[in-house]
Formats: sequence, C-alpha cells, structure tokens
Amino acid sequence: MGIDNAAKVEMYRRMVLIREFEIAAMDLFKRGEIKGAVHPYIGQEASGVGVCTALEVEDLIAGTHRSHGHNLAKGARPDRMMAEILGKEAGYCKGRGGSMHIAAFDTGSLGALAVVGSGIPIAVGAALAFQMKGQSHVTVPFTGDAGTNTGNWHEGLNMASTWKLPVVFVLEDNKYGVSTNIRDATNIEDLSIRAKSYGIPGVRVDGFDVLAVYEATVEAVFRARSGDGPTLLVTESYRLEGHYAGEPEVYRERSEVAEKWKHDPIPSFRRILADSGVASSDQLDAVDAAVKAEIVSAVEFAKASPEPDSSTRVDYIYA
Amino acid sequence: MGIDNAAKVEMYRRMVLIREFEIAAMDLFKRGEIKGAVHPYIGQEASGVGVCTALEVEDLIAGTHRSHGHNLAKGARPDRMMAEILGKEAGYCKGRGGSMHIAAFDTGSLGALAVVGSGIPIAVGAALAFQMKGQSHVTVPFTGDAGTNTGNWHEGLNMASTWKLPVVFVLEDNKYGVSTNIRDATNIEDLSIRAKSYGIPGVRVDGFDVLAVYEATVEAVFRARSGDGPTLLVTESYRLEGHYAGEPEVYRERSEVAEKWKHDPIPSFRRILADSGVASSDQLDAVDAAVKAEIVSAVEFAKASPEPDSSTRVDYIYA
Amino acid sequence: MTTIEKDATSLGSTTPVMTPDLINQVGSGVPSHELSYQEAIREALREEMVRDESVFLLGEDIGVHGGAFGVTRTLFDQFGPERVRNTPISENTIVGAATGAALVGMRPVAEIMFVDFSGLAMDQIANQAAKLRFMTGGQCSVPWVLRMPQGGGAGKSTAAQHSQSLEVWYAHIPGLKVVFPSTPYDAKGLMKAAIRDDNPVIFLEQKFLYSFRGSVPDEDYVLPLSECDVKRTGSDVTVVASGYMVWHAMLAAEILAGEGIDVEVVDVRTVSPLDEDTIGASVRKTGRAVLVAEACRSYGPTGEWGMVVMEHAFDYLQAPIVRVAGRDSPIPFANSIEAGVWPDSQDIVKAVRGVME
Amino acid sequence: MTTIEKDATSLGSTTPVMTPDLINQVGSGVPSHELSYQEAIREALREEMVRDESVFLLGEDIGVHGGAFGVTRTLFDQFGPERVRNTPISENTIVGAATGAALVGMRPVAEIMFVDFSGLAMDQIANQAAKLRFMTGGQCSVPWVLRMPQGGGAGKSTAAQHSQSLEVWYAHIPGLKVVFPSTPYDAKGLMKAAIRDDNPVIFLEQKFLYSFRGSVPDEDYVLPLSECDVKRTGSDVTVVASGYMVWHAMLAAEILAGEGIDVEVVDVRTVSPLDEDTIGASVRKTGRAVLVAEACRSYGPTGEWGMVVMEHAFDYLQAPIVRVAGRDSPIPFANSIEAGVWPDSQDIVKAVRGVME
Ligand SMILES: Cc1ncc(C[n+]2csc(CCOP(=O)(O)OP(=O)(O)O)c2C)c(N)n1
Ligand SMILES: Cc1ncc(C[n+]2csc(CCOP(=O)(O)OP(=O)(O)O)c2C)c(N)n1
Ligand SMILES: [Mg+2]
Ligand SMILES: [Mg+2]
Repeated sequence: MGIDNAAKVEMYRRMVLIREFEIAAMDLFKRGEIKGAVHPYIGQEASGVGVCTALEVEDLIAGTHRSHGHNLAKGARPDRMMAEILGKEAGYCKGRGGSMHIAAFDTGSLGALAVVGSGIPIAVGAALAFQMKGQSHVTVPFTGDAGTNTGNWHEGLNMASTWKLPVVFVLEDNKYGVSTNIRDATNIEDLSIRAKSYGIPGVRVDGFDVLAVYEATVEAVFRARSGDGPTLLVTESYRLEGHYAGEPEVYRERSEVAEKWKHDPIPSFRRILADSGVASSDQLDAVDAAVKAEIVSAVEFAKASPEPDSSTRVDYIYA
Repeated sequence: MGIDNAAKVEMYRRMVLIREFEIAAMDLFKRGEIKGAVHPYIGQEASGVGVCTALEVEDLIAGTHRSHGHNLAKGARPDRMMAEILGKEAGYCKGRGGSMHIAAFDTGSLGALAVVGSGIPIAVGAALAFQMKGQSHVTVPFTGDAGTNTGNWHEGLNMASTWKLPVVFVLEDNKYGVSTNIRDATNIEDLSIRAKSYGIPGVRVDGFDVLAVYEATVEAVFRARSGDGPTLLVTESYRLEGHYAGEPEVYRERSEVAEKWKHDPIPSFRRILADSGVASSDQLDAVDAAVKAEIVSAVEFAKASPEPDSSTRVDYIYA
Repeated sequence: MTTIEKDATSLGSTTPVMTPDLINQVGSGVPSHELSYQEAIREALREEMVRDESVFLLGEDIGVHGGAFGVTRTLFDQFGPERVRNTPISENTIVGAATGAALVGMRPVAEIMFVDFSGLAMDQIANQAAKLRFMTGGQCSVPWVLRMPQGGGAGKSTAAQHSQSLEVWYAHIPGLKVVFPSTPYDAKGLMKAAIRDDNPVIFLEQKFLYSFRGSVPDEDYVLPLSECDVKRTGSDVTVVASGYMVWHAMLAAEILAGEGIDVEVVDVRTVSPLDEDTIGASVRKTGRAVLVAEACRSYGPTGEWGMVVMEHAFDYLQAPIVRVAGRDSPIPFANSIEAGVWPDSQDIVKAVRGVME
Repeated sequence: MTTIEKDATSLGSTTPVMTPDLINQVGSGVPSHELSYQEAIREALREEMVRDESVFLLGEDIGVHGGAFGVTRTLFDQFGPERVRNTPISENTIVGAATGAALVGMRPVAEIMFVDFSGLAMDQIANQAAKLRFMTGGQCSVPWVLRMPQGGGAGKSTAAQHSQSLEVWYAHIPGLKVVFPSTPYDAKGLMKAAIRDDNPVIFLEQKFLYSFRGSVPDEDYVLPLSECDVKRTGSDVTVVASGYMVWHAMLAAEILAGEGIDVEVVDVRTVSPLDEDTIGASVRKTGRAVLVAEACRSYGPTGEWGMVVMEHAFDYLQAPIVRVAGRDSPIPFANSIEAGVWPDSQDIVKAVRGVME
C-alpha cells in the first residue's frame, strides 16, 4: 500500500488526538464548562482518520452533529476546536457554532450540519461546482447509519450518481441512532447494498481498521477524481460512548458495550505498528505524551480566550 | 389464472372507460371548459386496471396528479369524477379538488396528492393503521418513475419494510417526468432494483399487459395480506400523450411516440380477448358503445350540475 | 435577569422571582396534584391512551429512551412498542404516516424531536394534512397531534439548529390549529383537547418550561382550543404573550405592581385560530398593549397580534402598541451573544414603563 | 372585477382598466424596450450568465422544456445542459446543492416549480442556507437565488397545492433576503441584484404577472434589495402592497382619483429585510394606511407591515390601519368559491373609502 511509516504514525497520532480531545470535551461538559451538547466520536476514530488521510486539503468534508473527529482528522487545530466548543471568539466559528457546527474551511471542512442528512445535498452541490470548474477535488459527506434513512440521503446519492459527481459518501455505521439500533430502523443487514439503487459501488469495511478504511477511501477517491462518479463507503464500527456525553444508554446492555471495547481501534492499531516495526512502543508513547500535552494546552488556550464581544452579536447574519 | 371471462371483460371495459374519459377531459380542457390542468393517463390504462382489479373495495389507493385512471380503475363513477374536474358541487370533492385532487373514499381512494411523492407516507400510515387494527386491507400508493427520486419515496419504503406493512408500492414507469427522461434522472436501468435497499421483492412487469400487471399485483397483495410486508411493483409503459393536455412535448420525437402507440394496451387486450374466445368482437363493440354513452352522459351530468354555492366557501377548512 | 433565566424552578435571588406561584390555575379546595410541564404532557398522553385505544405515539427515540426530553418516558413500558413507536429518521414520513393513520380512524400523536426539523416535514404538515379535508370536500378529517419542542432558554447554548420558535410557519396555514401552552395546567388540558380534536393540531412545547411545576386538578379536564387565557387581570396595560414569555410577563407584572402599574397578562395559548375577542376586550379596557414573543421579531406573531389590537381597539389606544420580540438572528452558541437573543422580564418592564409614560 | 382579473394584458371593459401604463418606471427619452414580466426575468438571467460564468441554473424541467412557466426557455439552447441543468424531483437537494455550489464559488439560481413545493425544502432554505454564514462565524457566504413562482389568479383554478403565497415563511427567517417584484422593470433589476448579492435570496414570482408587460431600460441596471418602491405618490392614504396586489392597488388608486381621493402606493418589492422608513414616511404624510396582501390574512405579511406603521407613524394616524388580505382558506378549485379568495381592486377601493370616512 502506498503509505509510508511516517504517515502511519501520523494516522495513529490523529486517532489518539481525537480520543484525547473527546475525553477532555466530555470531562469539561460534565463539569458544566461546555454548554449545549457533546457527541463523542470515541470508537470511530479509525473511520474518520482512515478516510481523511486519503484526502487533500482542497477536498471538502461535510460533517454531522458528531464531527469533532472528522474535523481533527482533516487537520483542524485542537485549540481552535476546543475554543469553539467553549464558545470563544478564538474558535473556528468565533463561538457562533459550538460543538455541533464546527466548520474549518482552511482545512477543508465546510461545516458540521446537525440536521441529520442535511450535509449530503450540500456536499453534492460542492462536488457539482468542482466538476463544473474542472477541478479534481472531491467532497466527502459523513453520515451515520440512521442518516441513511433520510430523504436527503436518497436524493443526494441519486443526484450525484446521475451526474457522476466526485463524491465519496461515507456512511459510518456505529449501530445506533440515539437509542435506536439500525436493525430496528431498516429491513436490511448490509447498508452498502443501497449503492445498487444508484448504480454505484457500495463498499463495506471494518471501521475499526484504519488501514482498511484508508485503502477503501483511496480507491473511492481515485474513482471520483477520474470522473467515474460517487462511491458509497460503509465503515462499520461502534459508538463506544453514549449518544451524547452523559446520555443514560438505557437501550443497550453494558455487556454489549464492554464486548465492543475489545475492538477499540487505537490499541489494536498501536499493536500493528509496533509488531510490524513501523514504530517502537517508545516512539508511540512519545506520540501519546505529545498529544496529551497538546490537548492540555488546547484546553488552556480555549479557557483563556474571551467570549465574543456582545457588540458583535449581529455580525455574520448577512454578508 | 384465477380470473373468469366476465372479469376480463370488465377489465377491458374499465380500460376503455379510462381512455374515453381522458379523451373527453382533454377535449373539454382544450375548449376551456375545464380549468387548471388535465394530466391524461392514456397509454397507462393497463397498469391502473391491472392493479386495481386485484384489490378489494376496502383496500386504499393513493394517487398523484395523474389519477383519473387510478380512480376509475378502483371503481369511481365517471359522472362524479367529471363533475369534480369541472368544479361542480356534485363532484367527489364537491368541486374543491379538481383534476389533481380526486379522492373517492367510498370506493377506496384516499386521494390524489399532487405534490410528487407525497402520497407515499400517507399510504404507509394508512397501512400501519390496518396492521395495528388487525385488518387485512392493503394500501397501494401510485408514483411515477420520476417520483422514485423523491425523499418521500425512500423514507416511505424504508419505514414500510421495517414494519412489514401491507403496502404495494406501484411505480408506474412511463419514461418521463414532464420533459425529463428517467434515464436522465437516475443512474440505473431497472428501477425495481431499488427494492433491494429495503429487503423487499422488486417486481417489474410490462405495464401495457393488463393481465401481467394483475397477476403480479395479486401476488404482492397476497404477500401484504399475509403479513410478509411490502412489494415494489414497477409497471413499465409509456405516456402516450403530453404531460398535460396541450403540453408541447418539445423533448421527444414524434416518431418515438408513434412507435409506442403500437403498444397501445387497449387494442392488444381486445385482440387477446377476441382470439382467446373470451368475448366476441360484437360483445366488445357493445362494451365500447356502452362506455362512450356513459361518458357522454357523464359530461352532460357534469355540465348540468351547479358550482359550489359561494355561501359554502369556508366549509371543510376545519372539522 | 440571567439568574432568573438560568434555573427554571427556583430562580435566584432577585425579588420578585419566577416561581410556580406566579400562576395559579386551580381553585383552592379543588383536589389537585403538582406536576412539571413535562409530566403534565405525559399524564395527558397516558390518560388519553388508556381512554382511547386509537391513540398512539410515533417519533424518533420515543420508546425506552423516552424522547429527547423524556416526555414519553415510562409510556413505552406501559403501552409497548406498537403504541409507542420508534421511527427511522424520516420527519416528513412520520407526519405523513400520522396523516394516513388518522384518515383510517387512528388518533396519532407524532413527535418531531425539535421544531427546527419540521423544515423537513412542511410539505406533509402544510400541503397535505392541513388541506386534505378541504381538498376532498369534507370526505375525511385528519385527527392528529404533532408535538414539537421549540424555543430556547438563556445559557442553554442549543445554537442555531435546535432553538428556533416557528409558530408562525403553522399559524399562517389554514386547516391547522396551533397550540403553545405556558403551564402544566394548560399543557395537560390542551393536550387532551388536541388529541380529541378532529383537526391536525400543532402542539408546541417550550423546552425551557419542561421543568416548570404547577398544580393540575385530579379529575379529567380539557381546555378549549379556541381561547386566549387571561393569566392576570389588570387595568393599566395589556401584555400579550405565549409560551415561556408568559412567565416573563407575569414576573414583569409583579415587578411593575410594585411601581403601581396594574398589568393584565393575556396568554395566547392557542396561537391559531386566534381568539381576537379576548385580546380586543383586554386592550379596550386597558388602552395599552405590549406584545411579547420569543420568536424572531420580523414577520413574527407579534405582527398579527398588533393588527388584531388595531382592528378591535384602535379607538381605545392611549399609547402606541409596542412589541418585545426575539432578535432577528440565528441563535448563537456563545452565552455572551446568546444573551438578549430572547426577551425577558426586564425588557417587558421597560416596554410597559414606556407605554405608561 | 372578474373581467379585470381574468386576462392579464387587456383587462376588459370596465374603465379604468388594468393596463401596463398604470405603472411607468422608465423616464421618457431613456432608451428602453418592452418586455413581459416573464421575459424580463429571462433577460436578467441571460445577461448575468453572459457576464459571470459562475452563474448557472438548476431545477426541474428548466432545460428544453423551459420550466413550468417558460421562464428559462431558450436559455438551454444558448448555455447548454451544464449551466441550465435539469434535476431529478428532489426539492430539498436542489436547494442544498445550490448551497454547496455557492460555498465554493458558484452563483447558482435554483428553481422550485411552485412555491408550494418549498415545503419539501424548508430545511435547506431556513436551517442551512440562511444560517451557514452565521454558524461558521463568517467563514463562508451563500450567494444563491431561489426562484419560486407563487400565488394565483382568479379563474385559473390551480387549487390548493399550486396557488399559495408563502413569503412569510422566508421573511421570518434571519439570513434570507426575500424579493417579490410586481413589474417587468423591477423583476429584471431585482433579479440582477439578487444574483450579484452574496446572501441567499428568495425570489418570488407572481404567476399571474408573467404575461404583464412593461418597459425596461436598454442599459444594464440593478435595483437595491433593501427598498420599498413608491409606485404612485398621493397625499390622502397609503396603500402598502406587493406582487400582483400592487396592480390592484394602482387600479384602485385610479378609481379613487375619480372620487377625489389621492392614494399613495408603496410596493414592498423587497419583503425582507423590510424598508421600514419608506412605509413610515408615507404614512406620516398621509395619516392613513391600507395593507394589501394576496397571502392568507392570519399571521401574514400585513401584520408585520401594520406593526411597522404603528412603530413609525402612530401619532400621525387619522384612522385605524386596515388590511385587505387573502381568505384564510386552502385555495379552492371551483371558480365559484375561488372567487374572492384573493383581494382585488374593489376590495381595496372599499377599504380606502372606509379609512377616508
Ligand atoms: C433530521 C433530524 N432528526 C432528528 C435529529 C436528532 N438526532 C440527532 S443525532 C440523531 C441520531 C443520528 O444517528 P446516526 O445518523 O446513526 O449518527 P450517530 O449519532 O450514530 O453518529 C438524531 C435522531 C436530528 N438532528 N436531525
Ligand atoms: C415535489 C414536486 N415537484 C415538482 C412537481 C411538478 N411536477 C408535477 S408532475 C411532475 C413529473 C412527475 O413525473 P412522474 O413521477 O414520472 O409521474 P408522471 O407525470 O410521469 O405520471 C412534476 C415535476 C410536483 N408536483 N411536486
Ligand atoms: Mg449511528
Ligand atoms: Mg413518469
């Protein structure tokens, strides 16, 4: 596979970065320092990092209510992300968006749209613009398993496939939409089969395996850049935490979650890197330590920065 | 097949009834006696009649902007239909609905919804009620080929398949949505493949062949009544007239239309009935004559009946 | 005022404070019990589901999870998955399915998790459910209720896509009834009425009010879907409000009473059809009107209320009609600029002092 | 009045009649040509597409078919299928795709065939496009135009799902601009401005006006998206209207002039943001206001306009503000009851006489 050791270590680093970021965010939320809601990406790090590692800066992702991981995987800065989640002017969205609406255009994230499925049409339109302008960029809208049941999802895949647009539709199957198991919201086992409705490839990968996700994405991106149209990429993992920080999880057994923790993508990838000699465990320890430090200073940065000045309250309503 | 000669002749009669009704309606429209719009069902008679012949009175159809044929096939009276289209108090909807909104609850038509795809969720809900009440009725929403690209269509099939509801989704592929060939609005050849997205049977039949449509519907209805859930039934025919009466048809060749007229389902079914000795051509001539007379008196009835009294203008806004 | 807005039940140190006794709707001696706004809605749902088996609930995560705000919690255990039905994420189809079920004899109560998401369902709400009876010449009716939590609460930071107040979208559509209760008593009585009504009823629940408590009678009762409710009688100025703003109006009235200003508070608990007579009569009495809404100011509900005052009480007006409404802005996340996006008691106090000059 | 409503261009025998010369916006001597409202929109689209290659059109059947009302006819031949793009029937995705394209440098002009169908697209319109710039702290803007034919015309019988006037749905949402031209001159100038504007602009086209004719200057011009336009100056009473109702107001003004009543007509050609100053100044001058809208009366645009008059001209009012608006009803099919569902000149004449008493 066309990816060197340094790149693999960087993938590992971003996975750890997401994990530590989410742990810090959940902690701040529980202590009341973050308002609104926090939807942790814990357990899905390999999906976002595998996908985004296959993208260029100019390629655009569209996120969801659960997009801290998507943004960090695409290269967003944890300090400005944390500042946003704390509602500070130094945040990516100057505190206007918060956890559910982080956009970072400078690193190719056109925004997290919290209405399930609503990022799909927008990503399709951005891909249309790339196609019309003769640019080779792709767009990558993320949705969850439950998001696949929205009208937006169907309309977006139909339109993108009809026009052969450069889109990679990433469907992150983490098994639940809030409390609803995907098995109780559809009548099929394999969501990738829905690609057939649009005459496009439907690919299903282990969403705990960052390298598998990466390789599948590389292929889909190549297809898209070559003008062969969209791909539906289903990454199957699991939401290891509650739907949101502090969510009671009355709908699933502790044992089910415990079982899934055995698939935690971070230690397993770490093992692969160490065993295959890509990096020594000392090197990986150093990565872990560096990330932890980065998160600590990100939180400090976020706390230290000011909230938006009330005189700016009506800015950005109109261009 | 479990259908006797009398029933076959009745199928023929209803097909002729629809044809003559539409010819009369188009004529009245061109002469300015019908306001709004008329969307003729000409060429698709075998689809509506084949489907509705397999239904009981209590089974409910949901129509579209093009539902004169659906209603007549389900047993609605041509005189009250014509009165509705002319905006008369004697019409099924007391002149409130007109051509695009004919409902005839007494014959199992819960309404024609002119917003493409909007009848799907409603039919799904009616089927849910039948299931909850332990009734064995089915619902049959009709949509066109273009309607299959709406979000409603996807959401409705997903919900119905998840709950195993007694629905037969009839997708009438007449090749065009207004001016847009279905090939230019999707990336697939066979629309029935979309059933795979919902884990339900997808059946494709010749929509010019009333007996084939009937048999496929009988099977789908049996499935639905047995609690095995919905079926997607695609009837492939052609819209032999313009999208609406007087529509210029700049998007297709006259020759294409002429070629399709050779498949006119009425003469071909007539031939089958005569050749197979189901009915003599004298008998069928008598049917034709009777239908023509029925339409003439339907038009007279409609013209003779009064418009709604202006004092009733605010009736039926609230129950 | 932030302390007053921060916590719903015991609202900080400033006196007078926003406490349940600002609004008492149950006469003394009437057997009653205390419920939160959220519990009152649940009790209405439970009682109606027991009374009428054609009543059922559908919506996202309303089952074991009890819905995003816990309103349906415990109903799943009592009535099971058939009548407390989890749906896929398909807002337009949830509403359309409710319509279809209503057409054949059921009385569905559907939930859209946040009113904001009704943007996905406006076709089924406004083009289908609202018009079916009319379009079919009275062949059918659509007896459903659509529950939608709406609005915000300072400090909650639910941001732009989870905080809107959209009653005008529905109130502008003939064929729909729009209800927006401010108290547990009204929430229970109006929900029961909505379920028994034969029309599609939009039932808006102000999220910040879920924890507000108040007394409801022990015996079965329903409230009319056609009336404004005078929550406080007064002679100097009429404050017209609905939802959470009614509480701010009541608190403002308390504060103003201390200044000798006698405020009448008219609660538009049924937004549509609008009870014009009650508003008109009140302003003919007081000669002054302040209109308060959480919704955005422009083309919001206060405009309609203002024209109703104009049409019913122009000759009695001793001061211009004043409105106090939400900022014309998407709802910001950061507290520093979320502050003031919705009106509060102080804004109402200022407005009333203004019209009294 | 039916004859006046029946045919758009030469309106029957009653004098005065509704003819193009009721509204002249091009000074004599200015090189100009005559266009229909429909042609004026098309000319604006054509000129902007020539001027700026980032401008493109998307919508259902807008290609060879030219759209349901022929507005885009011939543009397909000139610009081809890429820039005049037929879409599947997917309203929410048409709008969302326009938003996505706008985010990366294009200037899409999307069409929804009838405003009624925007019920399917309200999420992308109101929750996404309108809020993206704000939610992202100004990182992006959404420079699109959404064309939507709306409204009716007596005798057309387009019935309940193809005849609504829904400007309030959009005007209530901060972040959107809402334009509703009444004449070919305004339609062309406002469309060009809308395309060049960096915000999402809802461009409403009154279907009955498509055949109305008028002069437009030969040279390039744009009109501000921030102004009401005084279509006729007068001293006795201000009639505020938009869309087709402006024509009825102008005709009413002619009729009333014969009775010695001098009517000023203010055209709310930009519904939002609303130019409050022009309305306020006019009513401060005349002391009387009649507000006219085709949209349903309840919670419709006249409420907002009325409060604006209240806020800017209360002390000058010599009579109550009166509104003349659409019946609170789904639009019926039958002519006998469709009649009167929308206001006309006679209704305005009566209302003006009323406030003059
Ligand atoms: C249209 C819409 N309906 C409902 C919600 C409330 N909601 C937020 S997240 C969520 C579940 C989404 O599940 P999934 O798509 O699988 O993503 P996940 O949360 O598992 O990452 C729901 C129902 C919403 N945000 N948007
Ligand atoms: C949601 C929606 N969008 C657009 C229209 C306008 N329209 C009416 S019929 C039609 C084409 C429908 O095509 P199809 O579903 O194939 O049915 P057919 O007309 O061929 O019977 C369109 C676009 C509509 N009525 N509803
Ligand atoms: Mg999920
Ligand atoms: Mg078709």
